[in-house]
Amino acid sequence: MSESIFLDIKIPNETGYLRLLGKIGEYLAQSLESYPGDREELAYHINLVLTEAMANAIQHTADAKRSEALHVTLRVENRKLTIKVYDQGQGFDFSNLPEPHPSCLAEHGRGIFIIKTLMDRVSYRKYDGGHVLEMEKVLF
Amino acid sequence: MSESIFLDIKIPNETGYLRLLGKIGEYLAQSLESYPGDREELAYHINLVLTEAMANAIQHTADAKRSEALHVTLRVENRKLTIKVYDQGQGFDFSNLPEPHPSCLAEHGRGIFIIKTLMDRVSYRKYDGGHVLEMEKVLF
Amino acid sequence: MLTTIESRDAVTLIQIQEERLDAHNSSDLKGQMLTLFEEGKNNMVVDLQGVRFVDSSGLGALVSGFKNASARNGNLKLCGLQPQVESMFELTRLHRVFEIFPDSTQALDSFQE
Amino acid sequence: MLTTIESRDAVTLIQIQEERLDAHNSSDLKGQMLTLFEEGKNNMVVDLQGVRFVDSSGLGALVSGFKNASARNGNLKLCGLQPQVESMFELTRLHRVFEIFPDSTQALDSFQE
Ligand SMILES: Nc1ncnc2c1ncn2[C@@H]1O[C@H](COP(=O)(O)OP(=O)(O)O)[C@@H](O)[C@H]1O
Ligand SMILES: Nc1ncnc2c1ncn2[C@@H]1O[C@H](COP(=O)(O)OP(=O)(O)O)[C@@H](O)[C@H]1O
Repeated sequence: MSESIFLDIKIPNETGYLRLLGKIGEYLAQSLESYPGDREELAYHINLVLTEAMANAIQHTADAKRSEALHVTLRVENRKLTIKVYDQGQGFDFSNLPEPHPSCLAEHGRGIFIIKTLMDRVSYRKYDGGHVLEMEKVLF
Repeated sequence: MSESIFLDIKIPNETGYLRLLGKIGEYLAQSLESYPGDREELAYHINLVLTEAMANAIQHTADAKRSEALHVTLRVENRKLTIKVYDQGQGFDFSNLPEPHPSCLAEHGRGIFIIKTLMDRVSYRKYDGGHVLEMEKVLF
Repeated sequence: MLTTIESRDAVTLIQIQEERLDAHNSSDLKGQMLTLFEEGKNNMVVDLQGVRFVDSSGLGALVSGFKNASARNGNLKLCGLQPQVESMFELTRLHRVFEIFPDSTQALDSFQE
Repeated sequence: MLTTIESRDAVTLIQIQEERLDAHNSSDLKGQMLTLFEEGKNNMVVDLQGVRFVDSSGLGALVSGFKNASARNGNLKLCGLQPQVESMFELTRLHRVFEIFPDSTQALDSFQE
Protein backbone atom coordinates (compact mmCIF):
# COMPACT_ATOMS: atom_id res chain seq x y z
CA MET A 1 0.00 0.00 0.00
CA SER A 2 2.65 2.52 0.99
CA GLU A 3 4.62 2.21 -2.26
CA SER A 4 2.06 4.09 -4.28
CA ILE A 5 3.39 6.49 -6.90
CA PHE A 6 1.64 8.49 -9.58
CA LEU A 7 3.25 10.55 -12.33
CA ASP A 8 1.14 12.50 -14.78
CA ILE A 9 3.31 13.94 -17.54
CA LYS A 10 2.74 16.27 -20.47
CA ILE A 11 5.59 16.97 -22.84
CA PRO A 12 5.91 18.35 -26.36
CA ASN A 13 4.87 15.92 -29.08
CA GLU A 14 8.49 15.51 -30.25
CA THR A 15 11.00 12.66 -30.30
CA GLY A 16 13.54 14.89 -28.53
CA TYR A 17 11.67 14.16 -25.29
CA LEU A 18 11.82 10.35 -25.56
CA ARG A 19 15.04 10.36 -23.57
CA LEU A 20 13.66 12.42 -20.68
CA LEU A 21 10.58 10.21 -20.29
CA GLY A 22 12.63 7.04 -20.75
CA LYS A 23 14.97 8.19 -18.00
CA ILE A 24 12.09 9.04 -15.68
CA GLY A 25 10.67 5.54 -16.22
CA GLU A 26 14.11 4.07 -15.63
CA TYR A 27 14.52 5.90 -12.30
CA LEU A 28 11.02 5.03 -11.22
CA ALA A 29 11.77 1.34 -11.77
CA GLN A 30 15.13 1.59 -10.00
CA SER A 31 13.40 3.05 -6.95
CA LEU A 32 10.95 0.12 -6.57
CA GLU A 33 12.75 -1.46 -3.65
CA SER A 34 10.15 -4.13 -3.08
CA TYR A 35 10.54 -5.55 -6.61
CA PRO A 36 12.06 -9.01 -6.17
CA GLY A 37 13.52 -9.35 -9.68
CA ASP A 38 16.45 -7.67 -11.45
CA ARG A 39 15.72 -3.98 -11.00
CA GLU A 40 18.27 -2.84 -13.59
CA GLU A 41 16.63 -5.05 -16.19
CA LEU A 42 13.17 -3.79 -15.23
CA ALA A 43 14.49 -0.22 -15.54
CA TYR A 44 15.74 -0.91 -19.06
CA HIS A 45 12.46 -2.51 -20.08
CA ILE A 46 10.35 0.36 -18.74
CA ASN A 47 12.59 2.87 -20.53
CA LEU A 48 12.13 0.78 -23.70
CA VAL A 49 8.35 0.28 -23.67
CA LEU A 50 7.84 3.96 -22.87
CA THR A 51 10.09 4.90 -25.79
CA GLU A 52 8.31 2.52 -28.18
CA ALA A 53 4.82 3.63 -27.17
CA MET A 54 5.63 7.33 -27.26
CA ALA A 55 7.42 7.09 -30.60
CA ASN A 56 4.27 5.49 -32.05
CA ALA A 57 2.03 8.11 -30.49
CA ILE A 58 4.20 10.91 -31.86
CA GLN A 59 4.44 9.35 -35.33
CA HIS A 60 0.70 8.82 -35.69
CA THR A 61 -0.54 12.11 -34.26
CA ALA A 62 -3.14 13.72 -36.52
CA ASP A 63 -1.72 16.85 -38.16
CA ALA A 64 -4.34 19.05 -36.54
CA LYS A 65 -3.23 17.86 -33.10
CA ARG A 66 0.52 18.16 -33.59
CA SER A 67 0.94 21.18 -31.32
CA GLU A 68 -0.86 19.53 -28.42
CA ALA A 69 1.06 17.90 -25.61
CA LEU A 70 1.90 14.23 -25.46
CA HIS A 71 0.27 12.76 -22.37
CA VAL A 72 1.76 9.88 -20.39
CA THR A 73 0.97 8.52 -16.94
CA LEU A 74 2.87 6.07 -14.77
CA ARG A 75 1.27 4.55 -11.71
CA VAL A 76 2.59 2.14 -9.11
CA GLU A 77 -0.15 0.70 -6.94
CA ASN A 78 -0.86 -2.67 -5.34
CA ARG A 79 2.45 -3.97 -6.64
CA LYS A 80 1.59 -3.23 -10.23
CA LEU A 81 3.10 -0.65 -12.58
CA THR A 82 0.66 0.76 -15.11
CA ILE A 83 1.80 3.00 -17.94
CA LYS A 84 -0.64 4.82 -20.18
CA VAL A 85 0.39 6.57 -23.36
CA TYR A 86 -2.32 8.64 -25.02
CA ASP A 87 -2.34 9.33 -28.73
CA GLN A 88 -4.31 11.66 -30.91
CA GLY A 89 -4.31 9.75 -34.14
CA GLN A 90 -6.57 7.52 -36.21
CA GLY A 91 -5.73 4.42 -34.18
CA PHE A 92 -5.02 0.89 -35.40
CA ASP A 93 -6.21 -2.67 -35.04
CA PHE A 94 -4.15 -3.66 -32.02
CA SER A 95 -5.39 -7.27 -31.68
CA ASN A 96 -4.81 -8.26 -35.28
CA LEU A 97 -1.29 -6.94 -35.69
CA PRO A 98 0.91 -9.58 -37.36
CA GLU A 99 3.81 -10.85 -35.25
CA PRO A 100 7.19 -10.13 -36.83
CA HIS A 101 8.60 -13.27 -38.45
CA PRO A 102 11.87 -14.46 -36.83
CA SER A 103 13.86 -14.26 -40.03
CA CYS A 104 12.13 -11.09 -41.19
CA LEU A 105 14.27 -8.24 -42.43
CA ALA A 106 11.59 -5.58 -42.20
CA GLU A 107 12.75 -2.22 -40.92
CA HIS A 108 9.56 -1.66 -38.97
CA GLY A 109 6.99 -3.57 -36.99
CA ARG A 110 8.88 -4.62 -33.85
CA GLY A 111 7.66 -1.95 -31.40
CA ILE A 112 4.34 -3.41 -30.31
CA PHE A 113 5.85 -6.91 -30.35
CA ILE A 114 8.51 -5.71 -27.86
CA ILE A 115 5.89 -4.08 -25.66
CA LYS A 116 3.71 -7.21 -25.65
CA THR A 117 6.71 -9.41 -24.87
CA LEU A 118 8.03 -7.35 -21.97
CA MET A 119 4.80 -6.31 -20.28
CA ASP A 120 2.26 -8.55 -18.54
CA ARG A 121 -0.89 -6.96 -19.96
CA VAL A 122 -1.30 -4.56 -22.83
CA SER A 123 -4.49 -3.03 -24.21
CA TYR A 124 -5.36 -0.32 -26.73
CA ARG A 125 -8.67 1.48 -26.77
CA LYS A 126 -10.45 4.67 -27.77
CA TYR A 127 -10.22 7.52 -25.33
CA ASP A 128 -11.45 11.08 -25.54
CA GLY A 129 -11.08 11.69 -29.29
CA GLY A 130 -7.87 9.65 -29.47
CA HIS A 131 -6.61 6.39 -27.98
CA VAL A 132 -4.72 5.07 -25.02
CA LEU A 133 -2.18 2.26 -24.96
CA GLU A 134 -2.20 0.76 -21.47
CA MET A 135 0.68 -1.44 -20.32
CA GLU A 136 0.87 -3.30 -17.05
CA LYS A 137 3.77 -4.92 -15.28
CA VAL A 138 3.24 -7.05 -12.19
CA LEU A 139 5.91 -6.23 -9.60
CA PHE A 140 6.07 -9.44 -7.56
CA MET B 1 6.35 27.96 -26.70
CA SER B 2 7.16 24.45 -27.83
CA GLU B 3 9.31 23.59 -24.80
CA SER B 4 6.34 23.23 -22.48
CA ILE B 5 6.52 20.42 -19.96
CA PHE B 6 4.28 19.52 -17.06
CA LEU B 7 4.89 16.85 -14.43
CA ASP B 8 2.33 16.18 -11.71
CA ILE B 9 3.73 13.76 -9.15
CA LYS B 10 2.35 11.98 -6.12
CA ILE B 11 4.67 9.85 -4.01
CA PRO B 12 4.59 8.41 -0.52
CA ASN B 13 5.24 10.94 2.23
CA GLU B 14 8.66 9.41 3.02
CA THR B 15 12.26 10.57 2.72
CA GLY B 16 13.10 7.40 0.77
CA TYR B 17 11.55 9.09 -2.28
CA LEU B 18 13.65 12.27 -2.15
CA ARG B 19 16.19 10.64 -4.45
CA LEU B 20 13.65 9.69 -7.13
CA LEU B 21 12.14 13.17 -7.25
CA GLY B 22 15.54 14.82 -7.09
CA LYS B 23 16.65 12.72 -10.06
CA ILE B 24 13.52 13.55 -12.03
CA GLY B 25 14.18 17.25 -11.44
CA GLU B 26 17.80 16.76 -12.45
CA TYR B 27 16.85 15.07 -15.73
CA LEU B 28 14.22 17.64 -16.48
CA ALA B 29 16.82 20.41 -16.11
CA GLN B 30 19.37 18.53 -18.21
CA SER B 31 16.83 18.25 -21.02
CA LEU B 32 16.22 22.02 -21.22
CA GLU B 33 18.25 22.53 -24.36
CA SER B 34 17.36 26.17 -24.75
CA TYR B 35 18.77 27.08 -21.32
CA PRO B 36 21.79 29.28 -22.01
CA GLY B 37 23.55 28.72 -18.68
CA ASP B 38 25.40 25.74 -17.18
CA ARG B 39 22.82 22.95 -17.45
CA GLU B 40 24.68 20.60 -15.09
CA GLU B 41 24.68 23.27 -12.40
CA LEU B 42 21.00 23.99 -12.96
CA ALA B 43 20.31 20.24 -12.68
CA TYR B 44 22.10 20.10 -9.33
CA HIS B 45 20.24 23.13 -8.04
CA ILE B 46 16.84 21.79 -9.06
CA ASN B 47 17.63 18.43 -7.42
CA LEU B 48 18.63 20.37 -4.30
CA VAL B 49 15.69 22.74 -3.95
CA LEU B 50 13.26 19.87 -4.58
CA THR B 51 15.00 17.82 -1.89
CA GLU B 52 14.95 20.71 0.59
CA ALA B 53 11.31 21.60 -0.02
CA MET B 54 10.10 17.98 0.09
CA ALA B 55 12.11 17.18 3.23
CA ASN B 56 10.40 20.13 4.95
CA ALA B 57 6.97 19.08 3.70
CA ILE B 58 7.53 15.52 4.94
CA GLN B 59 8.90 16.64 8.30
CA HIS B 60 6.02 19.00 9.02
CA THR B 61 3.12 16.87 7.83
CA ALA B 62 0.31 16.75 10.41
CA ASP B 63 0.09 13.28 11.97
CA ALA B 64 -3.44 12.76 10.69
CA LYS B 65 -2.23 13.32 7.10
CA ARG B 66 0.87 11.14 7.23
CA SER B 67 -0.57 8.38 5.03
CA GLU B 68 -1.58 10.80 2.27
CA ALA B 69 0.62 11.30 -0.78
CA LEU B 70 3.20 14.03 -1.12
CA HIS B 71 2.25 16.21 -4.08
CA VAL B 72 4.78 17.98 -6.27
CA THR B 73 4.46 19.64 -9.66
CA LEU B 74 7.11 20.82 -12.10
CA ARG B 75 6.22 23.05 -15.00
CA VAL B 76 8.31 24.51 -17.81
CA GLU B 77 6.49 27.21 -19.72
CA ASN B 78 7.44 30.51 -21.32
CA ARG B 79 11.07 29.88 -20.40
CA LYS B 80 10.32 29.59 -16.73
CA LEU B 81 10.54 26.53 -14.49
CA THR B 82 7.99 26.51 -11.68
CA ILE B 83 8.11 23.92 -8.91
CA LYS B 84 5.30 23.55 -6.38
CA VAL B 85 5.62 21.43 -3.27
CA TYR B 86 2.41 20.99 -1.28
CA ASP B 87 2.44 20.31 2.44
CA GLN B 88 -0.25 19.27 4.87
CA GLY B 89 1.09 20.81 8.04
CA GLN B 90 0.52 23.83 10.28
CA GLY B 91 2.61 26.11 8.07
CA PHE B 92 5.16 28.72 9.10
CA ASP B 93 5.93 32.38 8.77
CA PHE B 94 7.88 32.30 5.54
CA SER B 95 8.63 36.03 5.22
CA ASN B 96 10.01 36.47 8.73
CA LEU B 97 12.38 33.51 8.78
CA PRO B 98 15.76 34.62 10.16
CA GLU B 99 18.68 34.28 7.73
CA PRO B 100 21.33 31.88 8.96
CA HIS B 101 24.31 33.81 10.37
CA PRO B 102 27.54 33.21 8.39
CA SER B 103 29.47 31.92 11.39
CA CYS B 104 26.50 30.06 12.78
CA LEU B 105 27.00 26.47 13.86
CA ALA B 106 23.32 25.55 13.99
CA GLU B 107 22.47 22.11 12.69
CA HIS B 108 19.25 23.33 11.09
CA GLY B 109 17.84 26.34 9.34
CA ARG B 110 19.69 26.36 5.99
CA GLY B 111 17.03 24.78 3.74
CA ILE B 112 14.82 27.76 2.96
CA PHE B 113 17.91 29.99 2.73
CA ILE B 114 19.31 27.68 0.03
CA ILE B 115 16.01 27.69 -1.85
CA LYS B 116 15.76 31.49 -1.71
CA THR B 117 19.37 31.86 -2.86
CA LEU B 118 19.14 29.49 -5.83
CA MET B 119 15.67 30.31 -7.15
CA ASP B 120 14.47 33.56 -8.69
CA ARG B 121 11.14 33.78 -6.90
CA VAL B 122 9.83 31.86 -3.93
CA SER B 123 6.47 32.14 -2.19
CA TYR B 124 4.60 30.20 0.49
CA ARG B 125 0.86 30.32 0.93
CA LYS B 126 -2.20 28.50 2.19
CA TYR B 127 -3.73 26.00 -0.16
CA ASP B 128 -6.58 23.56 0.28
CA GLY B 129 -6.18 22.74 3.98
CA GLY B 130 -2.37 22.83 3.74
CA HIS B 131 0.21 25.04 2.05
CA VAL B 132 2.21 25.29 -1.13
CA LEU B 133 5.81 26.39 -1.55
CA GLU B 134 6.20 27.79 -5.06
CA MET B 135 9.66 28.23 -6.55
CA GLU B 136 10.43 29.83 -9.88
CA LYS B 137 13.57 29.77 -11.99
CA VAL B 138 13.89 31.94 -15.07
CA LEU B 139 15.48 29.95 -17.88
CA PHE B 140 17.07 32.69 -19.99
CA MET C 1 23.67 11.68 -34.30
CA LEU C 2 27.32 11.84 -33.34
CA THR C 3 29.45 9.24 -35.11
CA THR C 4 33.12 8.72 -35.90
CA ILE C 5 33.68 7.33 -39.38
CA GLU C 6 37.02 5.79 -40.40
CA SER C 7 38.19 3.78 -43.40
CA ARG C 8 40.35 0.67 -42.84
CA ASP C 9 41.33 -0.89 -46.15
CA ALA C 10 38.03 -1.65 -47.87
CA VAL C 11 35.98 -1.50 -44.70
CA THR C 12 34.30 1.51 -43.08
CA LEU C 13 34.11 1.63 -39.30
CA ILE C 14 31.20 3.64 -37.86
CA GLN C 15 31.45 4.29 -34.14
CA ILE C 16 28.23 5.58 -32.62
CA GLN C 17 28.90 8.23 -30.01
CA GLU C 18 25.42 8.39 -28.55
CA GLU C 19 24.14 6.73 -25.42
CA ARG C 20 20.76 6.18 -27.05
CA LEU C 21 19.91 4.95 -30.53
CA ASP C 22 16.17 5.60 -30.75
CA ALA C 23 13.39 7.11 -32.84
CA HIS C 24 14.95 10.53 -32.29
CA ASN C 25 18.25 9.83 -34.06
CA SER C 26 17.90 6.52 -35.96
CA SER C 27 16.89 8.15 -39.23
CA ASP C 28 20.02 10.27 -39.02
CA LEU C 29 22.12 7.10 -38.74
CA LYS C 30 20.27 5.66 -41.73
CA GLY C 31 21.09 8.79 -43.67
CA GLN C 32 24.78 8.64 -42.78
CA MET C 33 24.93 5.02 -43.92
CA LEU C 34 23.16 5.85 -47.18
CA THR C 35 25.77 8.49 -47.92
CA LEU C 36 28.51 5.89 -47.44
CA PHE C 37 26.74 3.42 -49.74
CA GLU C 38 26.47 6.10 -52.38
CA GLU C 39 30.23 6.60 -52.11
CA GLY C 40 30.61 2.90 -52.88
CA LYS C 41 31.49 1.86 -49.34
CA ASN C 42 29.62 -1.41 -49.07
CA ASN C 43 31.52 -3.09 -46.24
CA MET C 44 30.80 -1.65 -42.84
CA VAL C 45 31.34 -2.31 -39.17
CA VAL C 46 29.01 -0.50 -36.77
CA ASP C 47 30.59 -0.23 -33.31
CA LEU C 48 27.90 0.00 -30.62
CA GLN C 49 30.37 0.15 -27.69
CA GLY C 50 29.08 3.52 -26.49
CA VAL C 51 25.38 2.72 -26.94
CA ARG C 52 23.49 1.82 -23.77
CA PHE C 53 19.98 1.85 -25.19
CA VAL C 54 18.49 0.85 -28.51
CA ASP C 55 14.82 0.78 -29.50
CA SER C 56 13.02 -0.86 -32.44
CA SER C 57 13.70 2.05 -34.76
CA GLY C 58 17.42 1.87 -33.94
CA LEU C 59 17.34 -1.83 -34.79
CA GLY C 60 15.42 -0.91 -37.95
CA ALA C 61 18.17 1.49 -39.04
CA LEU C 62 20.77 -1.28 -38.65
CA VAL C 63 18.58 -3.74 -40.58
CA SER C 64 18.23 -1.14 -43.32
CA GLY C 65 22.02 -0.79 -43.48
CA PHE C 66 22.43 -4.56 -43.54
CA LYS C 67 19.98 -4.94 -46.45
CA ASN C 68 21.64 -2.15 -48.40
CA ALA C 69 25.09 -3.64 -47.90
CA SER C 70 23.92 -7.12 -48.94
CA ALA C 71 22.16 -5.77 -52.03
CA ARG C 72 25.51 -4.25 -53.08
CA ASN C 73 27.41 -7.49 -52.39
CA GLY C 74 28.88 -6.03 -49.23
CA ASN C 75 28.26 -6.75 -45.60
CA LEU C 76 27.39 -4.84 -42.42
CA LYS C 77 28.71 -6.35 -39.19
CA LEU C 78 28.27 -5.26 -35.60
CA CYS C 79 30.54 -5.11 -32.56
CA GLY C 80 30.75 -3.82 -28.99
CA LEU C 81 27.22 -4.71 -27.91
CA GLN C 82 26.56 -3.89 -24.26
CA PRO C 83 24.58 -6.59 -22.41
CA GLN C 84 21.24 -4.74 -22.51
CA VAL C 85 21.68 -3.92 -26.19
CA GLU C 86 22.58 -7.53 -26.93
CA SER C 87 19.41 -8.68 -25.21
CA MET C 88 17.42 -6.53 -27.66
CA PHE C 89 18.94 -8.42 -30.58
CA GLU C 90 18.01 -11.69 -28.93
CA LEU C 91 14.47 -10.57 -28.14
CA THR C 92 13.89 -9.64 -31.78
CA ARG C 93 15.99 -12.59 -33.04
CA LEU C 94 18.17 -10.20 -35.02
CA HIS C 95 21.29 -11.82 -33.49
CA ARG C 96 20.79 -14.51 -36.13
CA VAL C 97 20.80 -11.94 -38.92
CA PHE C 98 23.93 -9.96 -38.09
CA GLU C 99 27.48 -11.15 -37.65
CA ILE C 100 28.35 -9.83 -34.21
CA PHE C 101 31.89 -9.44 -32.80
CA PRO C 102 33.19 -8.49 -29.34
CA ASP C 103 35.25 -5.54 -30.63
CA SER C 104 36.04 -3.58 -33.77
CA THR C 105 39.44 -5.22 -34.33
CA GLN C 106 37.88 -8.64 -34.64
CA ALA C 107 35.02 -7.31 -36.76
CA LEU C 108 37.43 -5.55 -39.15
CA ASP C 109 39.74 -8.58 -39.34
CA SER C 110 36.82 -10.81 -40.29
CA PHE C 111 36.62 -9.03 -43.65
CA GLN C 112 40.16 -10.21 -44.50
CA GLU C 113 39.37 -13.91 -44.32
CA MET D 1 24.00 4.80 5.39
CA LEU D 2 26.94 2.84 4.05
CA THR D 3 30.26 3.94 5.52
CA THR D 4 33.74 2.48 5.91
CA ILE D 5 35.29 3.28 9.27
CA GLU D 6 39.02 2.85 9.89
CA SER D 7 41.35 3.89 12.69
CA ARG D 8 44.72 5.45 11.82
CA ASP D 9 46.70 6.21 14.98
CA ALA D 10 44.47 8.50 17.01
CA VAL D 11 42.31 9.53 14.07
CA THR D 12 39.17 7.85 12.73
CA LEU D 13 38.55 7.95 8.99
CA ILE D 14 34.89 7.76 7.92
CA GLN D 15 34.39 7.19 4.20
CA ILE D 16 30.84 7.77 3.07
CA GLN D 17 29.78 5.21 0.48
CA GLU D 18 26.57 6.90 -0.61
CA GLU D 19 26.00 9.08 -3.64
CA ARG D 20 23.57 11.25 -1.69
CA LEU D 21 23.84 12.64 1.83
CA ASP D 22 20.34 13.97 2.46
CA ALA D 23 17.40 14.04 4.88
CA HIS D 24 16.93 10.33 4.24
CA ASN D 25 20.28 9.18 5.64
CA SER D 26 21.88 12.14 7.47
CA SER D 27 20.52 11.16 10.90
CA ASP D 28 22.09 7.75 10.40
CA LEU D 29 25.47 9.41 9.82
CA LYS D 30 24.95 11.50 12.96
CA GLY D 31 24.23 8.32 14.90
CA GLN D 32 27.38 6.60 13.60
CA MET D 33 29.49 9.60 14.62
CA LEU D 34 27.89 9.69 18.08
CA THR D 35 28.83 6.05 18.62
CA LEU D 36 32.44 6.90 17.78
CA PHE D 37 32.45 9.87 20.17
CA GLU D 38 31.12 7.63 22.91
CA GLU D 39 34.03 5.28 22.26
CA GLY D 40 36.34 8.24 22.91
CA LYS D 41 37.25 8.77 19.25
CA ASN D 42 37.31 12.55 19.09
CA ASN D 43 39.48 13.12 16.04
CA MET D 44 37.77 12.36 12.75
CA VAL D 45 38.18 12.77 9.03
CA VAL D 46 35.02 12.48 6.94
CA ASP D 47 35.88 11.53 3.36
CA LEU D 48 33.19 12.78 0.95
CA GLN D 49 34.93 11.49 -2.19
CA GLY D 50 31.97 9.28 -3.16
CA VAL D 51 29.28 11.85 -2.37
CA ARG D 52 27.80 13.69 -5.37
CA PHE D 53 24.94 15.41 -3.59
CA VAL D 54 24.52 16.94 -0.15
CA ASP D 55 21.53 18.84 1.21
CA SER D 56 21.15 21.08 4.28
CA SER D 57 20.47 18.16 6.59
CA GLY D 58 23.63 16.43 5.39
CA LEU D 59 25.56 19.63 6.13
CA GLY D 60 23.77 19.73 9.50
CA ALA D 61 25.01 16.24 10.36
CA LEU D 62 28.59 17.28 9.63
CA VAL D 63 28.19 20.47 11.70
CA SER D 64 26.85 18.32 14.54
CA GLY D 65 29.93 16.10 14.33
CA PHE D 66 32.21 19.13 14.25
CA LYS D 67 30.61 20.60 17.37
CA ASN D 68 30.80 17.30 19.22
CA ALA D 69 34.45 16.82 18.31
CA SER D 70 35.35 20.38 19.38
CA ALA D 71 33.47 20.01 22.68
CA ARG D 72 35.66 16.96 23.39
CA ASN D 73 38.86 18.80 22.45
CA GLY D 74 39.04 16.89 19.21
CA ASN D 75 38.50 17.95 15.61
CA LEU D 76 36.46 16.87 12.61
CA LYS D 77 38.03 17.58 9.22
CA LEU D 78 36.71 16.97 5.72
CA CYS D 79 38.25 15.76 2.48
CA GLY D 80 37.39 14.64 -1.04
CA LEU D 81 34.74 17.26 -1.80
CA GLN D 82 33.37 16.99 -5.33
CA PRO D 83 32.90 20.36 -7.05
CA GLN D 84 29.10 20.48 -6.57
CA VAL D 85 29.44 19.44 -2.93
CA GLU D 86 32.14 22.06 -2.38
CA SER D 87 29.84 24.72 -3.80
CA MET D 88 27.28 23.81 -1.11
CA PHE D 89 29.85 24.58 1.60
CA GLU D 90 30.58 27.92 -0.04
CA LEU D 91 26.90 28.77 -0.43
CA THR D 92 26.30 28.17 3.28
CA ARG D 93 29.73 29.59 4.24
CA LEU D 94 30.58 26.38 6.06
CA HIS D 95 33.90 26.20 4.18
CA ARG D 96 35.12 28.68 6.77
CA VAL D 97 34.13 26.41 9.63
CA PHE D 98 35.68 23.14 8.52
CA GLU D 99 39.28 22.35 7.69
CA ILE D 100 38.97 20.88 4.19
CA PHE D 101 41.65 18.79 2.43
CA PRO D 102 41.91 17.39 -1.09
CA ASP D 103 42.28 13.77 0.04
CA SER D 104 42.28 11.59 3.14
CA THR D 105 46.09 11.24 3.31
CA GLN D 106 46.53 14.98 3.67
CA ALA D 107 43.63 15.23 6.12
CA LEU D 108 45.04 12.42 8.29
CA ASP D 109 48.57 13.85 8.15
CA SER D 110 47.32 17.23 9.34
CA PHE D 111 46.58 15.70 12.74
CA GLN D 112 50.30 14.83 13.21
CA GLU D 113 51.51 18.40 13.03
N1 LIG E 1 -0.39 4.94 -31.66
C1 LIG E 1 -0.60 4.40 -32.88
N2 LIG E 1 -1.49 4.98 -33.71
C2 LIG E 1 -1.72 4.46 -34.93
N3 LIG E 1 -1.12 3.36 -35.40
C3 LIG E 1 -0.22 2.74 -34.62
C4 LIG E 1 0.09 3.23 -33.33
N4 LIG E 1 1.00 2.39 -32.77
C5 LIG E 1 1.25 1.45 -33.68
N5 LIG E 1 0.52 1.64 -34.80
C6 LIG E 1 0.46 0.79 -36.00
O1 LIG E 1 0.98 -0.49 -35.67
C7 LIG E 1 2.07 -0.81 -36.54
C8 LIG E 1 3.12 -1.56 -35.77
O2 LIG E 1 3.71 -0.70 -34.81
P1 LIG E 1 5.12 -1.06 -34.24
O3 LIG E 1 5.12 -2.49 -33.85
O4 LIG E 1 5.44 -0.09 -33.16
O5 LIG E 1 6.12 -0.90 -35.43
P2 LIG E 1 6.54 0.39 -36.26
O6 LIG E 1 6.08 1.59 -35.49
O7 LIG E 1 8.01 0.27 -36.35
O8 LIG E 1 5.86 0.23 -37.59
C9 LIG E 1 2.56 0.52 -37.07
O9 LIG E 1 3.15 0.38 -38.32
C10 LIG E 1 1.29 1.32 -37.15
O10 LIG E 1 0.60 1.03 -38.33
N1 LIG F 1 6.63 22.98 5.04
C1 LIG F 1 6.85 23.52 6.25
N2 LIG F 1 5.88 23.47 7.21
C2 LIG F 1 6.08 24.00 8.43
N3 LIG F 1 7.21 24.62 8.79
C3 LIG F 1 8.21 24.71 7.90
C4 LIG F 1 8.09 24.18 6.59
N4 LIG F 1 9.24 24.42 5.92
C5 LIG F 1 10.03 25.09 6.77
N5 LIG F 1 9.42 25.28 7.97
C6 LIG F 1 9.95 26.01 9.14
O1 LIG F 1 11.01 26.83 8.73
C7 LIG F 1 12.20 26.54 9.45
C8 LIG F 1 13.40 26.65 8.55
O2 LIG F 1 13.36 25.65 7.56
P1 LIG F 1 14.69 25.24 6.82
O3 LIG F 1 15.39 26.48 6.41
O4 LIG F 1 14.35 24.26 5.77
O5 LIG F 1 15.58 24.56 7.94
P2 LIG F 1 15.36 23.21 8.75
O6 LIG F 1 14.27 22.45 8.07
O7 LIG F 1 16.69 22.58 8.68
O8 LIG F 1 14.99 23.66 10.13
C9 LIG F 1 12.00 25.13 9.99
O9 LIG F 1 12.71 24.93 11.16
C10 LIG F 1 10.50 25.10 10.21
O10 LIG F 1 10.19 25.66 11.43
